[in-house]
Amino acid sequence: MTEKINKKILDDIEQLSKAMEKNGLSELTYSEGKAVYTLKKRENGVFSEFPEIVEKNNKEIKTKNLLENALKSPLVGTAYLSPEPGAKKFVELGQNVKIGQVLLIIEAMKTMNEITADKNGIVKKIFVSNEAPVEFGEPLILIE
Amino acid sequence: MTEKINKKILDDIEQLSKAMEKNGLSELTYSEGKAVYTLKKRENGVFSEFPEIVEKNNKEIKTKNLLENALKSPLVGTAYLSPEPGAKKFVELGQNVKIGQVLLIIEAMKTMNEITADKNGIVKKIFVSNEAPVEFGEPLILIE
Amino acid sequence: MLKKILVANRGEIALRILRACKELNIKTVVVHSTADEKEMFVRLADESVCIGPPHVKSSYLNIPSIISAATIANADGIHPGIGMLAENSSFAKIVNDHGFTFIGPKPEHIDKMANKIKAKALAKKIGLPVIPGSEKNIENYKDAKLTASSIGYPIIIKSTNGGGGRGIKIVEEEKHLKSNFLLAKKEAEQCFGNDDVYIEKFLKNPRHIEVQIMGDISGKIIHIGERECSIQRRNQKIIEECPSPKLDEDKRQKICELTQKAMEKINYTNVGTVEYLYSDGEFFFIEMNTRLQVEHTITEEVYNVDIVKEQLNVASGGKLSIKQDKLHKTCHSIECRINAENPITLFPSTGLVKTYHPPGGPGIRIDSSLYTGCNISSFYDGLIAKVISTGKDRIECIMRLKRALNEYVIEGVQTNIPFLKKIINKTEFQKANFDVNWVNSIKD
Amino acid sequence: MLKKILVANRGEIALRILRACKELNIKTVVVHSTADEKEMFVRLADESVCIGPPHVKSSYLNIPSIISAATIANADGIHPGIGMLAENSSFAKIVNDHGFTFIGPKPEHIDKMANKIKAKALAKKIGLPVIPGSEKNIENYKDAKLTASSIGYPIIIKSTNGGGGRGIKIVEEEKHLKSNFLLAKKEAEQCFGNDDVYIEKFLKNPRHIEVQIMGDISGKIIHIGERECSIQRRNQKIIEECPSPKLDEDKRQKICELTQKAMEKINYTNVGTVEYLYSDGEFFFIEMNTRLQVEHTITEEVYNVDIVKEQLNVASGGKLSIKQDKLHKTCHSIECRINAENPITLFPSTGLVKTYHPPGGPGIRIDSSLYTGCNISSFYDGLIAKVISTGKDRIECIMRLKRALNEYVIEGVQTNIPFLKKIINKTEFQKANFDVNWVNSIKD
Repeated sequence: MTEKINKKILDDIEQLSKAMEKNGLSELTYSEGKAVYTLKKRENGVFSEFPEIVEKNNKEIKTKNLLENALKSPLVGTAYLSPEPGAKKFVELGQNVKIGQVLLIIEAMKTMNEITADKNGIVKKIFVSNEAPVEFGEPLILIE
Repeated sequence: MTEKINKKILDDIEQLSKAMEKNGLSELTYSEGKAVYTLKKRENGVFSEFPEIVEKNNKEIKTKNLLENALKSPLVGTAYLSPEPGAKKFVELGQNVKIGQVLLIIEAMKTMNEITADKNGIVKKIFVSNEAPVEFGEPLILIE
Repeated sequence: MLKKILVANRGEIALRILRACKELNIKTVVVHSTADEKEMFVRLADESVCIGPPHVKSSYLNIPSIISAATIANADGIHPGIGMLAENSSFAKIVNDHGFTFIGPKPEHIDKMANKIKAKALAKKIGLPVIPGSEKNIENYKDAKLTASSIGYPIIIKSTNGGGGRGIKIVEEEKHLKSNFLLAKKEAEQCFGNDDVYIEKFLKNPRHIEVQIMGDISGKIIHIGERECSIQRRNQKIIEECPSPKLDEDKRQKICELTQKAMEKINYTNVGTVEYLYSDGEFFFIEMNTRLQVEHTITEEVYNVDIVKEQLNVASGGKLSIKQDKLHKTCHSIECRINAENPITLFPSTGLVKTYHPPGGPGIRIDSSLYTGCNISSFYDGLIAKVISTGKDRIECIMRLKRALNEYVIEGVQTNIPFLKKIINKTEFQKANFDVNWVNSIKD
Repeated sequence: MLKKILVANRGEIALRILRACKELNIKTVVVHSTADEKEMFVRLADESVCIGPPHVKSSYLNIPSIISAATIANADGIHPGIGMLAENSSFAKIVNDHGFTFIGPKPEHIDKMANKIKAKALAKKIGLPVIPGSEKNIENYKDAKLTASSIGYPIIIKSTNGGGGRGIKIVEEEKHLKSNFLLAKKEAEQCFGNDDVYIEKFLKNPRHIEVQIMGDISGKIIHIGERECSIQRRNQKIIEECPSPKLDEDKRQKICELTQKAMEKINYTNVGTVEYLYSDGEFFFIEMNTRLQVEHTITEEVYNVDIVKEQLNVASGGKLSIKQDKLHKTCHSIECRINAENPITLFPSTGLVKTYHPPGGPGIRIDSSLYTGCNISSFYDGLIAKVISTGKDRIECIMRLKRALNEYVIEGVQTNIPFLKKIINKTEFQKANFDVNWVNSIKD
């Protein structure tokens, strides 16, 4: 046995495993060139029929699919996309933004908190709608 | 197998095993070139620390190891290896027996039930001792 | 007190008995079939003896094997549980004859109550109200006609040796009597190997109310209130409650005391339940169960007693530790029976329980032998759990039951939980406006 | 009645509150940290809001986040649970100021009882017996000496702002006073950032007895009996019982009524517990907990009340639904706290719960947020389950507790169950012959 279990192989396993999760697979075989992977997941059953759980799982998947590098909400509150009702939105899809530029406001305990861009780029996606409640860690805006 | 199970291989196994844990896999096969790894994780948890269970498991293993083709007890009761106290045993280890020959008696509800050989052969093992309680399905005698 | 008892049963009721024994420092032995070796009751017993293959005839109903197991395990008593051999008077007799204590009533009481006509005659003799009827087998149509007109229509024709709702014919008018009478005899013959039938007044929409009885060998008898079990599906009780939401204190007191006095007359011992139909303010004796009942739990909650421990006490020769004048209702309790079944077709659902998570919190008692990873076998009864909800009043009890059923997680097999939830959400249930036929009449 | 409440807590107590809400048809919102998103209380709530990262400071103690969550979820009340923000009077005030109902006592009562010297002075004023002591901070050794000789040795020096047994010095004789006094001040400074200390008479082997109080906004106050919590390990209660096995009816009645009258004087509302040390037949006020307590469960069992539902009722402005003269002890109840910890070293044990199987059967209530596959995080308290055993008397209660602890299966993390079993098997426990120091003195 000469090959080394390197980081790439472990990463492959992790990625395949995530793909299984995403697609609800219990078993997966993958081969490419000389490499062959076979993965099996435990028949889990923990609360899968629980209505609440199903909901959470959907949410989880949703959250995961929403690209990891979106700007996340640093606090709980109500999101406002414009400075005041009827006014122009802070940013629009496709718009160029710069670090520090205000993207939206989150109101918490009657205080307006400005959420600013953490990098330069183009607004690729806005995940929240105006006046929507947001949780801690919820994706707000994707800038690329 | 000519290669020596060297430290590297053990390390590989450990790494793959950790990857399984991390990704919640119950089984993993990985091969590349000549090397083939197949790992399976024990179905975890269910009452393994329960004292009663450990006991049952031991019993189970014992029963399984006791060769499958031993003559099993057809009823619950007390085993007697001789026709009456102090008398000669019905059969001894190494003895030749014929179909229908009495091997022992099992007393149930004050009735003596003769247990007879189901095949011709040599008594290879006697699993029960005199006056011992026997359960249904418990191995009694091995004839080969 | 008994020192070591054998439990000749399985599932949740075996577990219930083991729990009582552990709380009394009585050692326990269970017998089990090869299919049950990993069951919870086997795991929690001090000792276990495998007595046969899965079929009950070869294991749980196999009297010689059970007696042998008790002998080799050195038990001094045998508890028959519920079902299986619990109402088999020969078994009770054999147990006693072999020097073990049968934890239940005397064989003669079991025997007398097993035959419906004998039981009814005895009930009448000891002062219990019975349904007007033939009091003996009806041999021919002529007698049937005479009996029917003397008690008045509608009438019901029943198999003397039957049960479970089979072989039953309801006749509304004389013109349908002949055909039904002949059919009933034929069905009785087919179902029970005996064409004996009898006739009774038919009660249209009665409720099912039963009285819990306990007696010791000194002749002391107490009642522990009543239960209502009108929520039945295809003649099977599925929801029971204590006290009955229908009875007032006066009616309750009257039927309980009447039953208690009747049992004194026959010197009844250990536990028993006298079952009545209740219609238009009147009670009519149906039968007596000479054993512990599935729904004993709700009486335990409401009256703050442990019926199984008391059973062990009186079987050991002890005097009743419960005094009639110390027994008071402290709350309201409802039991739901969880069955492993398709909630629509009612077909049994068997297999591996992948996830098991029972509800908890205040007022919730769970009697179940399930655990994550256990197997539900097709060989046995589908009753896998009992949810017992107790509250200060009926409303709290129902609300609690609702939240408990919502918390219950059983994955891998189907259960009747959705059906139970449907029932308790109905206005009729909440207003206690039901009878024994109500569940079968629910359309949606 | 409140329509939708936010539970600002986690674990078993959040679950307890959710259950009460479900039984009252109150909608529920929970807030949780990112570490808790798969917790049972999140699964069973109607809605959940993630409010921050795992550390309590950034999530469960983050007042603006909790208020925001209540706002976006449209809740009308906030229940603080136990611990976390439950005894933070500013939180209570902020909740009220933002137009939500704080489900607990008035902020001023929380505030008054938070400071030990203020609380003691108030207790004395409203007629509660207090331990003889300095009644104010002791600034220097001279005052310490005077105070100590006036109340008599042994004495105890305590940090005014402290808790949890830290910074406490016991002095048997005057010659050890100076060194201990200086040390106590130094430790108080280190532990609590403030060197205020005070002096009290030291009670050698007292028992811990506490009285449960409830009040509504009309000024009506009731007591719901007492609990004994003398079984403590390193100042943490681990086993509590109701009623106290030590008190006779007369003593019980007296302390309960005294407490009830005292609370009337200050117009106390919602729930509270007044804690006493009990020594040589006398009670001495220690402190008042202005919130629900972990061990409220045993009072619920014995008096057949639902304290959390009653809390919701009075917080909604309702009158107490429980009447003092309708409250009677119906049984005996003991609670064991199950902690995830190494039973010897008491270090927290965290990780995946591989198998979880709670005990069931008669008289057993389990309040726990565990389930098979859940994770025990190192960020939070180690209390993972409460086993509440109820029996007709103390003996039945203990035997039942024993069998329940034997049935309990928690695999994957270590728990104190072996230690709890050891305690309840001791003669001293069974004979109720213990005090607050007994557990720490057990050698084997």
